[in-house]
Amino acid sequence: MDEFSGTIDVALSDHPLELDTCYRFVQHPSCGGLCLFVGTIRDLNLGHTVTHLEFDAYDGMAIKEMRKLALAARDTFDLQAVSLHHRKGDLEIGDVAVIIAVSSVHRAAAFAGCEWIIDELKKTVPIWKKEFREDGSHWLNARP
Amino acid sequence: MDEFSGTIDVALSDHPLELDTCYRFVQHPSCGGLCLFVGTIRDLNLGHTVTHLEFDAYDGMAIKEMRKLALAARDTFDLQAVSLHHRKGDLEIGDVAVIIAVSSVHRAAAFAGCEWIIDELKKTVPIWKKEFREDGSHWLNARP
Amino acid sequence: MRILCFGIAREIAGGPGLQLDGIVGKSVRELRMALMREFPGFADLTDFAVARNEVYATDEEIIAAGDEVVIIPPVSGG
Amino acid sequence: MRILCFGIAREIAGGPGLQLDGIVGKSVRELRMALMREFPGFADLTDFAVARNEVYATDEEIIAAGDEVVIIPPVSGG
Repeated sequence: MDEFSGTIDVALSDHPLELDTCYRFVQHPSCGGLCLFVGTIRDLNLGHTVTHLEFDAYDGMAIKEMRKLALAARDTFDLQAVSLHHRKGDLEIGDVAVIIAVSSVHRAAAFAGCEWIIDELKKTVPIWKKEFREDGSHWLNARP
Repeated sequence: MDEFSGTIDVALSDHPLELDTCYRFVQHPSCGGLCLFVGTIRDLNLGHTVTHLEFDAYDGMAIKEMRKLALAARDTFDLQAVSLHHRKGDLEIGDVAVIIAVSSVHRAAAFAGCEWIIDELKKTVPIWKKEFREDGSHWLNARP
Repeated sequence: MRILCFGIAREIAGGPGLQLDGIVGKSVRELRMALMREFPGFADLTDFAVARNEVYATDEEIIAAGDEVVIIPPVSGG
Repeated sequence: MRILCFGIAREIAGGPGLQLDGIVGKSVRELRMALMREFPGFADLTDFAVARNEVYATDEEIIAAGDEVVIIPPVSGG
């Protein structure tokens, strides 16, 4: 990963994610704008009370797809650095599922790049959420 | 400030700003998306090497304008909470000038609201930066 | 050939993988058809993709012996 | 009347405030004109606003005795 050194940081973890870790990675003296996104587990989804979630991940491919996204965002939006950490395993309400941090010389690119990463991640990265409600459980997005 | 309690947090400080303070303020079990922006002092501006900056603020009005922005963003973008902290005094390269954190049920509103706040802040909040370069100093935006 | 399953695919397969024979040398499209025939639950999904060696496979690609083939139901990370 | 100055306005005024008499009862527009006459440096700015009691003032507002009047040069926070 030498070619990414210092500019791309991707992780898939079964431990709690830390905002400061992602924040510190993207800091750079040439950058005036840092944008961070934190995706957390909500207590309600489509009107149903959620009790907890289970994240399943195809680890090797998920890491590869996350790295592709980070690199594409870096190059498309001219970002200085991208940190992308995703959680797996069992998560409770309020737990952090994903953190994205990006830095850029100018702020508009930071916002655009950060939002692009989370939008694409939800389409392409092989990670699956099983939502547990009081009345049962189901894999999200799986059925029409 | 009872009417803002728990949803709006505005500060103007001559001490270093802390990302975690803003992050913790906006966390809420109903929110799936948190967007944070961190504005830092860059080492280069328009091609010139910057050594440090001095921030002057009209404290009372700056706080009022920041609160107006936070409330307008909360109501316009349907945000759950907004934390907006701005620095004043002398800042070095890499120091944090501003932190904005917002939370929302859905992520698109979080990104849009956070970016709107920083864009508006730069137009309306009475805070002024004096930039020190190797060859002199000047107040930003002041002259045509 | 052993095919790995994640998410709802595990429930359809009844475990972390399934056995599907006679697909080496066949296209990914043929694999998908065979899967839906042998495990009708896959036809009830919104959609599903196939990964070959940790990369999304196009329908035209040919399955080779030794490939790591994985069923990718609609993802829902983030 | 004492008018407060911030940022580059301090340098034009030569201090944190300036004295401008005869403006109570006048409009903010008249105040701005008087300022540029007495302190020509203000005419060299990109623009400047006036705040009355910590709120941006429109050109039509009338300055009252006891108002906190402040010159707001182009802001550059963030």
